[in-house]
Formats: sequence, structure tokens, C-alpha cells
Amino acid sequence: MKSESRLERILRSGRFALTGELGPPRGADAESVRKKAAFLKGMVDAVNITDNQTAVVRMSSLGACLIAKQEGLEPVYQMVCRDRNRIAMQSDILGAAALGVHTMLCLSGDHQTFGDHPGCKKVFDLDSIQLLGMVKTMRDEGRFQSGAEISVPPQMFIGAAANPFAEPHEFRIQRLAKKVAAGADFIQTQCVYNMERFQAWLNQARDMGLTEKVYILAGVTPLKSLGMARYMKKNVPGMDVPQEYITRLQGVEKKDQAREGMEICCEQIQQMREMKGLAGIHLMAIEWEHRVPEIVKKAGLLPRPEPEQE
Amino acid sequence: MYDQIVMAAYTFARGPMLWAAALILCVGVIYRIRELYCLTIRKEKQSLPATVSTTTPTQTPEERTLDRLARIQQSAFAVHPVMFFVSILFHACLFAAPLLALGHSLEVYRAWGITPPSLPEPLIDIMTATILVCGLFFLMRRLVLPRVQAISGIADYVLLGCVMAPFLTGFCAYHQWFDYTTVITLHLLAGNVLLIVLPFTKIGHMIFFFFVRLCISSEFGPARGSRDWKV
Amino acid sequence: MRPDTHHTEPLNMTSLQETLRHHKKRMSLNLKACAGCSLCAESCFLFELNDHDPCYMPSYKVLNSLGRLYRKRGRVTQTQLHDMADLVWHNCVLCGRCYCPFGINIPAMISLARQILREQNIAGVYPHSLGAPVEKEPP
Amino acid sequence: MIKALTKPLEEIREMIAPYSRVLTIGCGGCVSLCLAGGQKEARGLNIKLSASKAPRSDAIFDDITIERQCEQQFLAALDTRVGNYDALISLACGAGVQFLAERFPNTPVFPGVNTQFVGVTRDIGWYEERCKTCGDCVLGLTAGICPVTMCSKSLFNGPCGGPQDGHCEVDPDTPCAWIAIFERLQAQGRLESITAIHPARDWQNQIPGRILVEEYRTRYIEDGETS
Repeated sequence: MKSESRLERILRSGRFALTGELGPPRGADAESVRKKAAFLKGMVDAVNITDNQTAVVRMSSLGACLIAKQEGLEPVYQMVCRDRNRIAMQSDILGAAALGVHTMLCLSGDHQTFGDHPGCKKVFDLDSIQLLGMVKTMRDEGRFQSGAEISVPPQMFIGAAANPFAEPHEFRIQRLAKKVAAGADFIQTQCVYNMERFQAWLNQARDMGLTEKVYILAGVTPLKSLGMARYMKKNVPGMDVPQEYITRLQGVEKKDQAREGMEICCEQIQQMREMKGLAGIHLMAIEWEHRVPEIVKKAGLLPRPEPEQE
Repeated sequence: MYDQIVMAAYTFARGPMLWAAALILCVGVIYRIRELYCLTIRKEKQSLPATVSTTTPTQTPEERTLDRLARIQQSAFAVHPVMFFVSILFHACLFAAPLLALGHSLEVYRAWGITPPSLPEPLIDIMTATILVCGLFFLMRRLVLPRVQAISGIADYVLLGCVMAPFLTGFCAYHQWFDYTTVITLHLLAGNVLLIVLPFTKIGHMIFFFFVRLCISSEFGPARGSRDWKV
Repeated sequence: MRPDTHHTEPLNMTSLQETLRHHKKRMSLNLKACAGCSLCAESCFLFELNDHDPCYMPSYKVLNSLGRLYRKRGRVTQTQLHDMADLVWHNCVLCGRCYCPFGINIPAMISLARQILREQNIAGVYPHSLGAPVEKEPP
Repeated sequence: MIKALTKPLEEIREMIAPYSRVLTIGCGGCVSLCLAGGQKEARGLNIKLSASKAPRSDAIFDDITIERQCEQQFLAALDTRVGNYDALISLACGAGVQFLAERFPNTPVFPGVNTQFVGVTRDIGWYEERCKTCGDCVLGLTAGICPVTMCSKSLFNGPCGGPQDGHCEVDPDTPCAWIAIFERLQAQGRLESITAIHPARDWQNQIPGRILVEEYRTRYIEDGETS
């Protein structure tokens, strides 16, 4: 075991893992984090706490991680390269580990121009792969980037993101390999809709032996409506929503679209459970945390392993 | 003997030489224009969408107006008003006078039976005088101004002579100065020589002048063609 | 101004004439377009800065470097080449802003002259790069 | 070379409002080439300042353009003139403005351009950024396309998950640098230079840069301190 991460224990035990996502509020509002956490408790093995997602200022990921932890969830501390240089990153990692946050996800981060402070100065002192390497060095070698020794190294289970559908397609698997080489213990992918392409990407990863080295969790996001499906297909880079799903959503009445979307989501999860080399699901129900229990139940992912059973 | 030579020259200049000169002029000008056209069309088009993001701020209407003012005040027109005015006058007369002279019109009628338009003779006379005065201005400029002196060679004077000769002789012929036959023969010869050398020497700058404005994009013009004469 | 650039190496006439031949069309067109009107003068800030000295006129610089090479088909002396080097390196900074009513690309002509001179191993030596600061006379 | 943009006229007018004799100084270097600070712009600025409702009706505006403002030997041409003015506008890049202000410390110097970037001339009047002067060039590894400059996130191990139709997610008119790097390296058959992890680098931005060319070291380093 590299850490005290509950996600690591579950993945190591070979059980099909399920992670969720929780977006912190735009205010010092602990209650809203608790409310969202309540929906997820007992439903998922760990919860990603986003770090100023889409470059919009929110409660810090670490702060929300702690609240989630108090509520009995296992937080996955997300960290982006946009806002911190390596000093701030290392110090935050130490702080997180000291407070009992043992899982983190290293990301480049959305560009600041997408957020509410487009004129701010970007940092990108490191990129996501360099960040992965830095956390690994801190954990395994007990050294800072400077080479100086860390008195008590942080025990972190390190995650990274991968987008199997982005351009240039031929290079995506190479980048996954780079992330694994840099130190990723687990991978959460971008939302998957095109199952064929995802399967092909996973096969490539298996052929390269990557699934032996890293736990891959497939990203799944339920389509809340036809509008959302169309928007994702058109406007979100690297998002490949097949026409088939859009036709299905068109086929039902507007009030039933959410149900149909959940149906699709559950079918996807069922298919994914059969995929060789896939270690779990990362369920990103964006601003839909309250529907997570329903989806998890429908998809037959319950019950989740209890912490005391581990 | 002298008369015979003059007559022979007259016949030659009015006949075969004129045809040859006209032909050479046409071919030469067409060749030049084609050459320039080929050299200035854009081979690879580079363009951006109208919505492209740039760091250039948009100008206020006041800035645009002032920009225009600054451009005008720095143009050749504002910096060298005399030169500008004399050039325009000179070149306008240079084109108009030969094309609209009554004598030339009659020659065309004699050859092809059509009468091109012509202006009253006294007007042409004034235009020719203008050309001669302007020519003198250019000559003086070349002789006196250090900046023009510095870039003048024998060729520049010879070519200025080439341009002025037909007009000087034409002016003399109209006023019946000197021996008319000799003068008109010289006029014909000089005119032909001018037509022949026009496309191949720097007198051809008239072609460049228009081409530049139409085809070469630069910080000085509105044209959308190539930046340079690519060769 | 130009301390030790007078190498006495012989000219490489073959390569010089080869380069001239290669750029013949371009040179002839540009040089022929010059009507000698001198309207380019004011567009050169060096002309303005140096008290309207004609040898800073863009046309002067082209005609007396590339123009001379073209007219003489490369039959020039080493000393003449060095004078040209002075013109195209010392009297011109290639800021690219000269105006020509006939559209002559003067900077391109100057840079062609520089290229030819470099091929003859004559490169402009800026005075200050030799450590001898040149204080300009105030105009 | 360095590319700049002329400052908005209003801003320049505000800066020089308290002064009545203003000399605009153009630069014959980079800013001339990008049509921002050459003689024509210096003169143009004068014309605009004089013509527009100047802050003071009695103000005098003059202009002069020198070879380069980033070298003291050329700035010397101004020595006898500057005394006649109570403010200077420099149309040089930020470096030139500072050197000018250093030479004439008693006269207020105002910048007339916004220095934008180190870039290239795509065509006349069309300039593009290419270099962030980061001080540690990796272009050899990245097929001659700068990841620091051309990638919005300055990634060394790109591309991120965002490119769409070959373009950067930040701006649809900007091609994704990492796709270009990948494609060019693939065509050259040397993808291995980006399949390897590029480690975190030392950003050389700690103190203002200073270069001492080796041959000249002894000239500037005080006795006994030569290395």
C-alpha cells in the first residue's frame, strides 16, 4: 500500500470501484457541501472535490475535502497547475496529507479565460505530468523538488485524468503512458459516450501493458436532457456523443428525457463492467448529486464495500 | 542633297518607323504590364476570419480621423507640394497633348479615315508650353538640388531630353520656327524614339506608378495584392 | 569609421556574377522603376537625422550599391565593394520604412546588396562592436 | 523581433497633460519594422497631438527618430536637444524607454507604445508572437514549435484534453501547438522526443537578466574577481 487511501484499498482488492464528484460552492457555505455529501455517502467509494473548476472561484478543494471527510466520505483532492507554483503545490500536498486526505488527482486545469477572472495571471509552473512526478517523488523518495528531504513524506494515492477522445487521437495513448510513467496510480477518464472508441482505446492501453500498471476508471456523466447532449457534442472539446443517444433522447417526451438519460447511463455502466482491464467508474453527475443514489442503485453497483469490511 | 536626306528621313519616320514604333510600344507596354501582373498577384493567399482575436485595440472615431490627418500631412502631397503639383500638371499634359493635338488627329484621319477628338490648337500650344516649363523645372531640380543631383547620371539627362524633344520640336513646328520640314522631321523622329524607349527605360515609370497603386499592398496604399515584386 | 575591414582578398568574380545573374530580373525591374524623383528621402529617418545628407537617401543607397553592381555586371573593385558595404550597413538600419512612389522594395534591394557583399566576405562591421564608441554629432 | 502597438492617443494625452514642450522620440529598430514607433509614427503622433484638442493650447510638439534607443551611443544624438523640452515620449520598446529615461534622469519620459511580444512578420501589418524569452530553449525537442509561447497553458508534456478541430480550446483561431508539434515530429519520424517525460524546468526569471559575453568579461569584471 502506498497510502492510507480507501480508494487504493478497494482498487487493490480487485473490486470494481466507483467514484463520484462534488463541486464546492461559491461561498463559505459548509452546509451546501454537507448537503451534497449526504447524497453521495454510502453510494461511492471516493469523491473528487474539484479545484476551482472551469476557472471559476469556489471554496478551496482542500477545504471542501475536509468537510466531506467529516461527513464520512473519502475525498479525492483535485489540484490544478493553473493557480499554484511548485512551492504552493508542495505545501498544500503536505497540508492535505497531514489532515488525512490521502488521494489526489493531478490536472492541468481549465484555462483562466474560461472562468470569472479571465485577466488573471496564469501560473502553469508545472504541467500535470510534472505535477504527478513531483507528488510521486515526495511520496516515494521523501524529497521536495529542490531535492531537500521531507521530514514526514505525504502518503498519497495519485490520480491523473485522461481523455481518450481528444486530438491527436494517435498520441492519446502515449500521453496515458507518460502519465503512468510519471507516477499515476489511477486514471479517471473524460466522460465516455462513444463506447466503441473507448473500448478501442482501452484495448490499446491493455496491449501496451498499461492496465497492469494503473487502475483505469471510466468517466460517466448522465445526460440530463437532449439540450445537454447536443451541447456536449457540439461545444465540449473531445466529447464524442453518438447520434444513437441523441436519437433516443429525441424519441421521448421532454419530461422523460432525464429518465432516459439515466437509463443510457446505467446501460453504459453495465457494458463497462464487462470490459477487461477497467478498474471502475468515475460518475460525474454535474449538479445532479441528488440523483446519484438512484443511478447507482439502478446500475446495480450497490452495495458499496463498507469501510469496516476492508 | 540636304533636302533629299530630310525628305527620306521624313518619309521613313512617318511610314515604317512610325509603324515599328507603335508596334514596339504596344508590345512593350503589354509585356511590362503582364510582367508586373505576374509578379504582383498573390500566389498563396493568407487570410484570417473577421472575428479573429488580436491584441490590437479598436480605434475611436477621433483616432481614426486624426490618423487620416497624420497620413495626409505626411504624404508626398503635403511634404513636396510644388513637386507634387508640377508632376501632376506635367504628366497630365504629357498624356493629353499628343493624343488630342489637331495635327495628330488629322494624321490618323489620313491613315484610317476616322477622326479622333482633338482640342483647339491654342490650348494644345499652352499645354506644350507647360510641358516645356515643367521639363525645365525638372532639369533645374536635377542640376541644383543636392538630393536629386546625388542620384542623377548622364542617362537621366538623356532621357529627360528624349521626353522633351518631341514637344520642343512640335512647339517649334506649330509656331513655324526654323525650317519647317527639318523641324517636323525631327519631331517625327523624336516622337518615334520616345515611343520606342518608353517601355524599356525608366520613362516606363508611368506603368509602375499605376500598378503600384493597384497591385502592391504596402503601408502606403490600399491595394490588396502582393507586398513586393516577387521575382 | 571602419577600421579593419579592408581585407585584400581577391574578389570571387564567378560567384558574384552568378548571384547577379540569379537576381537579374528582380534587380532590373526594381532599378528601372526608379525615376530618380528623390521623394523617398524624407521617409528615411537617417536622412532627417543627418541634416538631409543625400547619401542617406534610400534611392542613393540602392543605386550606389546594388545599382552599381548591376550596371557594371559585377566588375567592381574591392575598394568599391567596401564603399558599398558602408552604404548598406552604416547608412541603413533596414528598418524597412522607406517610401517609393513606384513601389520599389528598397529594403529588399538593400538586403540583396548585403547578401552579395557577404558572399564576398565583406560584412558590415558596426563601429561600436569593436569597442570604439561613436558619438554622433547632434544634428 | 520585438513587436509593439501604439498606445491609445487618449492615454498619451493624459500622460503629457502637464507639459508644454514635448519631444517624441522614434526608434529605428524593432518598433519601426512593426509600424509602431518609427519616424512616421513619431511624426504622426506629433500631428495628432497638435491637431487634437491638446491639453494646453501653447504646447509645442517635436519629433526625432534615432537608430535605436537600446544603445547609449545612439541616445547621445539627443544630448543637446533634450534640454529644450520638459517631457519626452519614447516610441521604443520597454527596454528603450528605460534606457532613455536612464540617460536623461531629470526629464520625465513617457512610453508611447505598448510592447507586445517577440514575434514574426507574417505579412506587412500582421505580426505573431513566437517567443517568451524564457531563457532555456526546448525548440529542438518540440519540432521548432514553442510550447511555452504557442500553448495557452505552456505545457511541456502536452497536449491537454482540450483541442478541438486542431485548435486551442482557449481560442478557435489559434492552432493547438501540441497537435502541430506531434504532427511535425511524426512526419520527421522522431516522436520519441515527446514520448519521453519533460521534467519540470528552472524558470530563469529570478533576477533581471544580464549577459557578459565571454570575450568581454575581463573588460567589465573588476580586478581580482575574474573567474
